[in-house]
Amino acid sequence: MTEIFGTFLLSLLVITAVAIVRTKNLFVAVMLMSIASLLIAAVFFLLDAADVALTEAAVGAGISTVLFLGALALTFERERPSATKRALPVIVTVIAALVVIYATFDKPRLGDPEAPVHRHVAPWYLEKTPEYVDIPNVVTAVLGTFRGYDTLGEVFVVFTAGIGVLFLLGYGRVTRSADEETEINVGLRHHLIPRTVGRLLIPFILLFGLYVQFHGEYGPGGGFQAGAIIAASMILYALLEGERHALDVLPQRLLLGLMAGGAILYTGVGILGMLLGGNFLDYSVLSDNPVAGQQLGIILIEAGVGITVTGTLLAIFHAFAARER
Amino acid sequence: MAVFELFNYWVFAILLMIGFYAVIAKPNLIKKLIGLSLFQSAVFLLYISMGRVEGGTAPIFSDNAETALFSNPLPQVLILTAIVVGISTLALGLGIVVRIREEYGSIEENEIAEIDRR
Amino acid sequence: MNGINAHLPALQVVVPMLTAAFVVLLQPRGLAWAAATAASLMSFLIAVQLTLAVAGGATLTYAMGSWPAPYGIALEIDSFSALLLLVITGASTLALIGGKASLESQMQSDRQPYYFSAWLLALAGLCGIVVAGDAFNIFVFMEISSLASYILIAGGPDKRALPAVFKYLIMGTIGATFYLIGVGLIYMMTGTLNLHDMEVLIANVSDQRPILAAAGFITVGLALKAAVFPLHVWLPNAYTYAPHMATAFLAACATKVSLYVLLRFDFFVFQGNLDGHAFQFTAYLMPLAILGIVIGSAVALFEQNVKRLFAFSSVAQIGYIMLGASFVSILGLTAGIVHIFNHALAKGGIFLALGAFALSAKSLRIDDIAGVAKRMPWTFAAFVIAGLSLIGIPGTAGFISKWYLINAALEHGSLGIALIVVILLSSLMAVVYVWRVVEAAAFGEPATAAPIAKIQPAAFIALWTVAILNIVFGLAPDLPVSLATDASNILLGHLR
Amino acid sequence: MSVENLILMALVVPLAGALGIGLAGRYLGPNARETVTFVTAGLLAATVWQIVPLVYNGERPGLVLAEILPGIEIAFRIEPLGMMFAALASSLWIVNSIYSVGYMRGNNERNQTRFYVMFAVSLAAAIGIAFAGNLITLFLFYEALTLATYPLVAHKGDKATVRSARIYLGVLLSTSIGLLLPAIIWTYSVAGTGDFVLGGILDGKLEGAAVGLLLGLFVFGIGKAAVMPVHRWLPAAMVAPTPVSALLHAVAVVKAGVFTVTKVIVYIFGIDFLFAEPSSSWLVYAASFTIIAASIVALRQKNLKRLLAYSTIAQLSYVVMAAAILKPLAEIGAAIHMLAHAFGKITLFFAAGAIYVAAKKTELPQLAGIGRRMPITMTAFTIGALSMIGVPPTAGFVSKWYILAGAFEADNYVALFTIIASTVLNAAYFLPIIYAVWFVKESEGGPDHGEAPWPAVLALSITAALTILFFLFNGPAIALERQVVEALS
Repeated sequence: MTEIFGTFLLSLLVITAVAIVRTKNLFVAVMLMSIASLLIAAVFFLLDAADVALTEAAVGAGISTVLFLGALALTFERERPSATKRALPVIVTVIAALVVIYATFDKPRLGDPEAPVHRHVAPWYLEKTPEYVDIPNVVTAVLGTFRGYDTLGEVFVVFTAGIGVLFLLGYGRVTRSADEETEINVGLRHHLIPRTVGRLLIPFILLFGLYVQFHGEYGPGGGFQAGAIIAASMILYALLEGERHALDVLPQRLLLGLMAGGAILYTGVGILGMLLGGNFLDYSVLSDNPVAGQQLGIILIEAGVGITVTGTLLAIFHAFAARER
Repeated sequence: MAVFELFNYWVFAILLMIGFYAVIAKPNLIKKLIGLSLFQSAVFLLYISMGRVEGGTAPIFSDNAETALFSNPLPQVLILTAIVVGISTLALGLGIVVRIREEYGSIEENEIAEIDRR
Repeated sequence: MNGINAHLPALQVVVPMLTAAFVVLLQPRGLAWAAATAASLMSFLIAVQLTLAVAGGATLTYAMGSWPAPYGIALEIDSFSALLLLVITGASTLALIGGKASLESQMQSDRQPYYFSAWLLALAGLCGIVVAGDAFNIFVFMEISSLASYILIAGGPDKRALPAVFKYLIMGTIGATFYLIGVGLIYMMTGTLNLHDMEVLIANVSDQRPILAAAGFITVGLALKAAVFPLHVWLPNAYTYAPHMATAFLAACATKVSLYVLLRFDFFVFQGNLDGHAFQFTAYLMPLAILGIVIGSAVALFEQNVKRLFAFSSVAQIGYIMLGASFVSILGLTAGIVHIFNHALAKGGIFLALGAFALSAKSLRIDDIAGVAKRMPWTFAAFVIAGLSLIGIPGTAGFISKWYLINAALEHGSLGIALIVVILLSSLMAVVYVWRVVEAAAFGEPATAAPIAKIQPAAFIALWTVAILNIVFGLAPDLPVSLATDASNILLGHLR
Repeated sequence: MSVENLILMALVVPLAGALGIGLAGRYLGPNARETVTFVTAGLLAATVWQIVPLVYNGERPGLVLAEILPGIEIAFRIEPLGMMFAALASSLWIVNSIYSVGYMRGNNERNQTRFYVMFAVSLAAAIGIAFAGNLITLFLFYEALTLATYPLVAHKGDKATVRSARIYLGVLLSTSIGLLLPAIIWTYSVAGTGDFVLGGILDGKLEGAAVGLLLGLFVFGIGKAAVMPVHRWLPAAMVAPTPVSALLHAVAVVKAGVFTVTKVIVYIFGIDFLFAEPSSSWLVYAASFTIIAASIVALRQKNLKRLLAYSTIAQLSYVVMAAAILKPLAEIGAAIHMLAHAFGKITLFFAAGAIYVAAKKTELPQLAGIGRRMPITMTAFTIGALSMIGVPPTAGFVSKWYILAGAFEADNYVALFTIIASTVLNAAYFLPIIYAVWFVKESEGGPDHGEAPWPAVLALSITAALTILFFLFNGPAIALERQVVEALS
């Protein structure tokens, strides 16, 4: 049953993708992109990848849509019709397609438990997680400690992007005075229904974010998802109340501090491991009991991830939103 | 049935190509970034598909089913990272597009090249 | 001290990365620069220590989080990585010291903390790629370094930097994604991400088609990032419109790190295991290398913008490295790897000097730098030394690579003779394009009254350090040559 | 002082001198600068001459400075050819410095400090070439010499000069990178070494047409020897100030070229090996052709310095031809001709420069009757010209004698014919000048002038005297060079 549903979703996905490429209206394309992300998230969920599905939904359908819209607001909504030559792209694409199809014939069947992927490293993770880390979510264990160095790198990728957007677009200079009735200042304050519903929603979203943050060891979730969700709630607040208010609550300096602070926290935990006699990012030395140390370490670094992601996404959002066209 | 067995990989190939085509054939910079996102999503699909184990569940231990068959956690971890990398690249790319719009008044590749030639 | 030494592989990456996070918080911009320079210098010292530790062919491994290798992420440092680390950290440090004055003239001061933070992230990313022993980890750090490099280039004062960097971003992301696809395919067939593990397990894969496709994706993806001809189109504009100090840094090491990954992947994982792959490696890459050499040099002959001129020269020089590697022999690989080092010295010196020239010229078009030698004789002299090294005049570092390259070609009979002709031809073209700049700078009459500026003492020191190193490593090239020989032995050792 | 230190001194002194000249020129003024030049030149000559007796007594002192790559060293070994070249260049530098002072001040040239600095650097490079113990070391200094002389050639800095300098650098660099470097690498890969060994290192390693090909790569790769068709740089170099043309383009640079060719023939190939290998016989023809062709071109020149340049091209090929005869007497002749031609040609250039300083005249027709106004200069010029033709009692006669003797020994009639024909041609272009200078009446309305400044006159008198003296006292030099061939048999 799930196979058929999955096939259906994937077919929808392909159709959506074609529509995305064909439409000339960028706004439509962005919206379709958001739908495509949701479809992918659903497929991921069907493929037993709950964490990834949650992330894709929050990041792909949520944050990236917001960013696209922010950018569209500062640029143009429609693509210009153009008479570019299509021959080369088509040829290149076809060649790449042939390579992929050539490779596919030998791929192990989908879901084959005997496939090499499942026989080398993966069983070790499943087997050793209870012993070394003792948390239910193996994905979090792999992410947080076995491959914690990748995750550290990832935090710095996010941080780099934040630095980059701030460098390019500045702090989002809110130049007009606070009294002026511009969209940046007032947001949707004069629209009753969105405002009421939104205000009601924000605490729940925040709460959900915190849940995802701290429940990551037990169920799907963790710093990235939580960061994205918390950032989403603040973005909603900014949309409702206007940029200025949002910035009053979380000023840019603070966001910058969050960006750097989370990354520093994560690296700091790693260095602490080093100082206490382990290798970099070795959490087992953090406590007398290695397993407790691992758990403590994962909580700390997940917090670091969440802080940086929240700070960076908000900083990026403000950089786009507060920029005047 | 072979169709179902490899369908995910074929969708991966198709999505990859659609995204790739948009990146290299579309002159609109935002469209290029949309294409790039699709292109990356295809790769996510590849990884997650290979991590799937038939009859398995998400790799989260629960109290009652210690012996359950789990899907492979590693590709999921990798893709979590890759998704975040993707959004980071996207954010930076959009930032650049906004700056290009401010400097050139256009986000069409050919028009920008035209302005530069002057 | 022994305790710290054991952690050096991790610190190589962590020091610049952590400093990057602190640097954005340092608003007084002088402090940001100072912190960045200090961190970069420290990375350099770590690289020196690591080089001493692996000299003679040893390999250092470091288990991140103390998890054993195929399960956790391992760092791995051998002579090849050490050479790259020296180049990266050295280039970064000297560019930071030498480029500060030129950056002040190219960027508002309130943006600089971000810039230096991005600089350190690029440094950390590049180091991270080099020390990584895990295919996916390489991807993560490749993205850090790429995103940071985009920022470094986008900081250029000319608006053309923006489309240039956008093109780089698109092509770089495609390259990285191709790499990711390739890694995914290998992972699918072997179940591991560790490079050594892959090498062992891939031999057991009966059907080679996904592996072959993976080899294709990885090679093309990395070649895109390394600007191997004809995938170099992003490079000239990106280098031209970046701030001068960033050009000096990136031109010295950025593309080479991708080449490093390409070689490492290919020799560690593919060549020993795929039938006929060594032959294909030669058959595909050698023509591209030659085309890159010839066309890159030829375009440089006619280029009017000096930075673009040397950017195209970089395309040619990448061709040299590829050519050396495509011989798949000790001498050839040594030539290529030594050239990674020597070209960094030559090109880094040239771009540092150009950055100084820019202070005293209206622009870096060839007509505008006329007579700059009279205003900045010492800078000019250093530029000439670096230029001679680029050409490959004996007594300079560039000569050593040419010597090895020609010797490697001689092993190949009549094909070798033809290759030597190509190498010499492009050296002659290098004479012409370097001398166009030299002549304009030395004997041209400035069209308009150019601003008179003196080179800053720091820039002077950095520039002359590079110039002198160009000569030192031309006369006593023991360090790069022995590292490169060890490196090629290591690479070829995987062919069995 | 140990001989190793002397070798090092000979390299370091001019470089340190260059630094000193630069500093003195910047902070102390022209007099101090020129004093430093003289001190440096004197010190260098003193150093070099201290080594001469050792080499004369059969020692072959050497020194390994650094090992660049395994088997590839920066090493020096002094043998008679190089000793002579070094002694010649360093001694004439003193004379040339005297002349330079007169010329540069007399002409109010710009950038004089750069001129003296680069001159000293060029000398260091020339000494390095002379003492080089293997091909790589030689190549290193060969390129250094090219680059160091470039600013001297481009000294004037105007468009035409820069264009000529571009030809100069272009020809020399492209031949050396495009031909000489592959030849060197080929040699190393075949013989495993590039050391200069008496009797050669290629015997048995290479045979047939490859020998001729390698010889060709060497001869045309050494552009400084100006064998046609790679001679174009030499006339182009005449845009330089005359002291440069005199010392560098009559002595140091061009002699470095033919010196290298001779050294390659004697110490890399070995003359017996080459003589037995018919594919190398083309070199005599190429050199002969260059001699005749350059002499004919010289006949048609109207500009004095260009005429001298073409004469130099012809005379250089004398050395190449003599070396290519591959007989002991001819090799001695080749070595001696380097000396003899140096004395004569530097005198001629000094005279040409003196004429320019005193009268601003450069073209041949303007020279009628100038002998009355500048008797000392023109006497020296006459002596130089006679030496070029090979008339006794001048130095040119001695070397021609040996080359002829060698040609007889080898039964090489091409060489014999060439020598006779070129003597006639030399006479045909020098004698009319001498006649016009002394016996034709000066045209009306020319500037009223006397001799050039005294340092210039002093310098050219010295070299003219040397040209004559060498005819009388050439014994030691010949004895020194005889060692090269005697050790062979």
